Amino acid sequence: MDKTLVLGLYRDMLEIRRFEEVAQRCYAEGLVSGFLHLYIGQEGVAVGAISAAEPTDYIVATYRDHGHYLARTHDVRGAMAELFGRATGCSKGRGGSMHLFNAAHRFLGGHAIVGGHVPLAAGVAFASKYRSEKDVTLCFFGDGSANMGAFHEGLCLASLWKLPVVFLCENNLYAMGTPLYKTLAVEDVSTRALGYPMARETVNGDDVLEVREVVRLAVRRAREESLPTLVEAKTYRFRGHSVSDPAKYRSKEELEFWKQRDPISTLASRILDLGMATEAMLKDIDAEVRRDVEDAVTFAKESPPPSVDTLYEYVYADGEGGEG
Amino acid sequence: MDKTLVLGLYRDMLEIRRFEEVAQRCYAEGLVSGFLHLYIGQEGVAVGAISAAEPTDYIVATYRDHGHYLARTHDVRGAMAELFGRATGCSKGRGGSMHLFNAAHRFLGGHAIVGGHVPLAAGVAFASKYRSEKDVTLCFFGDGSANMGAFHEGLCLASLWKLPVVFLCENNLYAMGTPLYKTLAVEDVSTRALGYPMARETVNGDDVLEVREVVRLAVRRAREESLPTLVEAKTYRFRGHSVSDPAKYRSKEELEFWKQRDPISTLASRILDLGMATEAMLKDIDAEVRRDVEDAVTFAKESPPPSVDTLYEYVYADGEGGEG
Amino acid sequence: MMRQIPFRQALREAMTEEMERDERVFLMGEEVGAYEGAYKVSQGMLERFGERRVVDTPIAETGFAGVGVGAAMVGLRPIIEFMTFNFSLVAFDQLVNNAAKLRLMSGGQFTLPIVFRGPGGAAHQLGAQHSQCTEAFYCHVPGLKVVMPSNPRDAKGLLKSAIRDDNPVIFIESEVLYGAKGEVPEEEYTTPLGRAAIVRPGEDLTIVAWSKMQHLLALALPGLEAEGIDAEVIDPRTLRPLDEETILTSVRKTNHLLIVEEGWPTGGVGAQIAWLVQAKAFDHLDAPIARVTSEDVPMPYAGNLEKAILPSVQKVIAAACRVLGRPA
Amino acid sequence: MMRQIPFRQALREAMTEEMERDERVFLMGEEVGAYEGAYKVSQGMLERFGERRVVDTPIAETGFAGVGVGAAMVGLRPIIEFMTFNFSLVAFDQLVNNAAKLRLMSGGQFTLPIVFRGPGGAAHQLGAQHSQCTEAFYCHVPGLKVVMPSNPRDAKGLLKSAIRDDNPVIFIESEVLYGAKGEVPEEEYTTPLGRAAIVRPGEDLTIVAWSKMQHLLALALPGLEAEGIDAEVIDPRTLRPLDEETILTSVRKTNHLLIVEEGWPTGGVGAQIAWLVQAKAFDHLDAPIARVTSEDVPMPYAGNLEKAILPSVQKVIAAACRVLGRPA
Ligand SMILES: Cc1ncc(C[n+]2csc(CCOP(=O)(O)OP(=O)(O)O)c2C)c(N)n1
Ligand SMILES: Cc1ncc(C[n+]2csc(CCOP(=O)(O)OP(=O)(O)O)c2C)c(N)n1
Ligand SMILES: [Mg+2]
Ligand SMILES: [Mg+2]
Repeated sequence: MDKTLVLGLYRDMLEIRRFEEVAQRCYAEGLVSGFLHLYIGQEGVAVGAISAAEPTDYIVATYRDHGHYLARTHDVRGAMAELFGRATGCSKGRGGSMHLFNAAHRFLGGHAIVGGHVPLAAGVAFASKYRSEKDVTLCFFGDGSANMGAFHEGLCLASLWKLPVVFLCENNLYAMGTPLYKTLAVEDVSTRALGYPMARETVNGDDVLEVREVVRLAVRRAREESLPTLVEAKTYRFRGHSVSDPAKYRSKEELEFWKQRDPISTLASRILDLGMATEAMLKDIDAEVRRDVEDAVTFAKESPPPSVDTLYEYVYADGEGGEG
Repeated sequence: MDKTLVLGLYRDMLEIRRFEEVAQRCYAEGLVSGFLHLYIGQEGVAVGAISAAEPTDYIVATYRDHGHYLARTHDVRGAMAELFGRATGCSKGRGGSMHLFNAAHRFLGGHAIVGGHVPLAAGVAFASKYRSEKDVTLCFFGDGSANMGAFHEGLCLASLWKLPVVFLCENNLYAMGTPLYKTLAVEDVSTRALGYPMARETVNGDDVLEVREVVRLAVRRAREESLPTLVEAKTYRFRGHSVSDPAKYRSKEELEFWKQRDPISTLASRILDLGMATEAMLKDIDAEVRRDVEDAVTFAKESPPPSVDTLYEYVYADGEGGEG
Repeated sequence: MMRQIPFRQALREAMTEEMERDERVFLMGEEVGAYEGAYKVSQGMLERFGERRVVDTPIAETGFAGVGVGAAMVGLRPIIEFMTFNFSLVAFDQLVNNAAKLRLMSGGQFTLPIVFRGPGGAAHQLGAQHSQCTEAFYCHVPGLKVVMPSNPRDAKGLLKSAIRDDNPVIFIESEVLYGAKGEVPEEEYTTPLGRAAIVRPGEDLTIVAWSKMQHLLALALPGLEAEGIDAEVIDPRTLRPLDEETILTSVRKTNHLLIVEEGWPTGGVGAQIAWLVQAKAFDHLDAPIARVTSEDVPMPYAGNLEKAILPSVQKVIAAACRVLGRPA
Repeated sequence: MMRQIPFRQALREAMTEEMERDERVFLMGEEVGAYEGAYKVSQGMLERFGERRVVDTPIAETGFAGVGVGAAMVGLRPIIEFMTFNFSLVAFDQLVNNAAKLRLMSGGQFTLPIVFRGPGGAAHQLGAQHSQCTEAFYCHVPGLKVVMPSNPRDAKGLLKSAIRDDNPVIFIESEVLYGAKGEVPEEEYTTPLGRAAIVRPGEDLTIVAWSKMQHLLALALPGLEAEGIDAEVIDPRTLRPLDEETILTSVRKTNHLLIVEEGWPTGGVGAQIAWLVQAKAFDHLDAPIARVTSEDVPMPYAGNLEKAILPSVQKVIAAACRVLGRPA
């Protein structure tokens, strides 16, 4: 295993973890509002998957998008300022936590209608194929999307038209308060792929390296054969659905079981076991990302909110009223 | 094989065939308007399937619904009058060809949004289960529904909730002018069942007895085990999508190939081979159904159109304006 | 003194009473059971009625809205909860093409006694896809009824009527009102659909507002009084069918009309009310009908923008003064 | 004399010219390719541009509408055809929550240059699920533009502008107009969005109507003249953004307004226009604004009912007389 690579993945996951912890703190302090869906526990998926793609490949995510955004952009300031609703946010304060966007990094959001972004992601892949460009689209969604019509139609078209897209289902066993077995007649979301048909993979989402490897193959299938894949990553969110959800529907034991699989601490042990780094070095990484996140908070705090005079901006490309 | 049964199935298919031929004639004469989707060539499916269900089982169909309506109700007059838009029509002239309804016979329409009636049918089955009634719901749809979100969601819920419903896909190889291979990445629509999962069957839709047998088992699975089945019947429509479609997208050879499989003439030969009836007897049956259909035309012609004073009727259950 | 209970409890009582009264009534939606409702409206109902009648669904609005329509066609009386009405848009076809039309298409052979309920409108900084008013969409559709209560008492009485109604009823609540308390009688009662309430009688100006906007008006009243404006406040409660008479009678008295709605201005419900009033009380209008609505933009996340976009006390008072030709 | 071509050919020319002009433009929808369009609008286009740019889709409106939105986000300029706009309702969420909002939600980082087009409204006895006007739904939504041409010349010029426009445009045609011929210049031209056309100047009464209803007005004009009514006929052509000035200027002259629309009355586009005009030209109105719409019911199949439900020459003349206070 490549040491720099592994330490890089470790750092990226930690960046997300610290960002989320601080975001929650800021929410408690009333600095962040709206819905706040934390990614804590699932870092292995976004980091592993996005590290397997080229920086020019497209990313489409759900409202639980901080992890994916940071893994792709490392724009800690832009993300935090967006949560604060500031003009300096990555969506200029218009999107908020659920709608992070970054055109330069080909990060296409942040979407809050379950399943609604799946056809959109197929469309991005369609465009790449249309232009004979070799870019691949990574589309992330939760297990809760598997019953949505938009999910079905998106996968049908991707399979039919052989689109270069990787559908990545983050199966964290719950859709809000509902355990998966109550909403899915099959155990693996990836079973859905059989009907389209589409290549499928199931992977341990808490092992960032395994995710990276599986997604690497799916990305290659997309790029070289222009074929879609449905990848299911089994993972778990350590916090509630959103910060306002106490998650009473889960047992302590269950939570503990999964915390043993914490993608970050398990990778840390492996790094130490393999002697890739010392405790001290890992502490330094932690200190560094903490600094970045606190710096982002300061940046966000000092940033101005959007000017109310810009209320009608970004509604129509041709400005207010949108004359054609 | 039971002779009365077989001759009955033959008669039912012929009733549909003659009805459709006359409906087309009436359309040409300007007596019928709107869209007119003929069922000619597919009679084996509706007749076989509906004969396998109890008269108290529910039927939900698409806009191509004459065959299913007649197979269930034999209400030739009500159907013809509906095509004529008369007050004596089975939907009081409000529905037309695409929206035949008959509450007494538990015929729940005639629906014109592709896939839109699939969740509805699941709901009818849900109601039966809710009331611990043993009725089964038969839901017919075309191959074109297989990519629709509503189809997916309806099948997901039926599978998850173990609803007593039989989903019957009439795969006539075309959705309007589009051959199936251009819209479906799999050869059999029933492949979709793998992802839910759901029991599936593929049957020769031009063999009324085979359809009857397969659907009988699916109906039993629904009634006794409260489990859904996706049945795919391979068939072919001899006419265009609607009477205004010349169907230029199909070759003479292809059409001829399928006409050799005409569910009615093939059954006729079998009946004669098995000595179940003589040519003369079959002629009598034909004469009889022709009489019924012509009588229905006379009935429709002599029936009054809906009164314009009733314009606001049937919009709200509590009458015009619908005060609660 | 009459008991005060929160809006969500009033809704819960309505559903509970109707489910006890009628075996055909059931509640279905995302998180309505084990989780007791995303906004705790159905708290305790699963325990009381069991999984058969309080049905948790997957995220599949088209699917379970359609299931509700089918179940209603054969005689059940479903209450379908949308976690929020933003999500009803993925089931739009089921509501507009099935629920609203099946009775007509079948020549009256089928009735559709079904209620689609859940919160609508903006809450606090939920962003563009979660902050929409959908009442204008549904009010446009013949075959549907649309109800939007503003207080617990009406919420309970109207929901009971909606459940007993033989038509599809779109019943839109509000996230930010679920905790609002109000007087609700102990004894059973229903509130008829299609009847407006005169919240406050007045002489100078008729103000029509529904749901959350009634609470905004309550906050604006002191300011209006300070301006010496004696407003007659009307809550239509049911937007379709609309109680035209109550509104027209009021306007014939005050000769001035202001409509306050949370939704988008273009083609909002207020436009329809304005059209109606000018058509039927033209000669009684001393000034143009005014509307306070949200700005004509998708809702951004930033708090200051959201605040500036939504109707406010200041906007209401300014509009009232404008209608009455007074300097504000 | 200028050449006369049918509506469908004008649309075809617009798409063909724009596709030749801009490689990023493509056409996608059900039956648009091999079948050459359910209504033959795209005849010959597959042959000309190939399967890459004229894309036949399965029946999956949410899917291909979403594909269009995604492709537009990354710089293509899709033309998404709905076989009819009735079917856009199954893709409603893609249009309302994605196409209309992504620009705002991303703080202007993405533009959505996409056209959704197809026929809307009633044809001949197609029944309730196939006979709807959807313009009121889409006009309500900020982020969308809505265009409804009434003749081949405008259809071509407006569609070319819509394709070049950087915003999502809902472009609603009419099945019954596809065969209607009209003058269309040989040389290239575009018609700007957001500008109304004064179809006929007049002094007594302003009549606003779009799409098919302009043809109804043409039939009604002799009758109106017989009544001695000199009508000024306006075709907004774009319903959102609406060319308010042209309508207001006309009403300030005629002091009377009649709006003729095919859709349902409650919350129709005409209600919005009426609200606007009474708000901005109140003192110029000598009589209540009148509207002729279809009846407030789902469309039944029977021909006599359909006829009675839709706007008619008689209804237009009667309404015009009513507005002008003349016995009809
Ligand atoms: C169409 C739609 N229905 C309902 C919701 C409300 N909602 C937001 S997130 C969520 C749960 C989604 O769970 P899952 O897909 O597993 O993603 P996770 O939150 O676990 O990451 C629900 C029901 C929504 N946003 N969109
Ligand atoms: C949602 C939707 N999209 C498009 C249409 C237009 N349309 C009506 S029938 C049809 C083809 C359906 O083919 P299939 O499902 O195979 O049924 P068949 O006509 O072959 O019986 C289409 C595209 C529709 N009615 N509904
Ligand atoms: Mg989940
Ligand atoms: Mg077919």
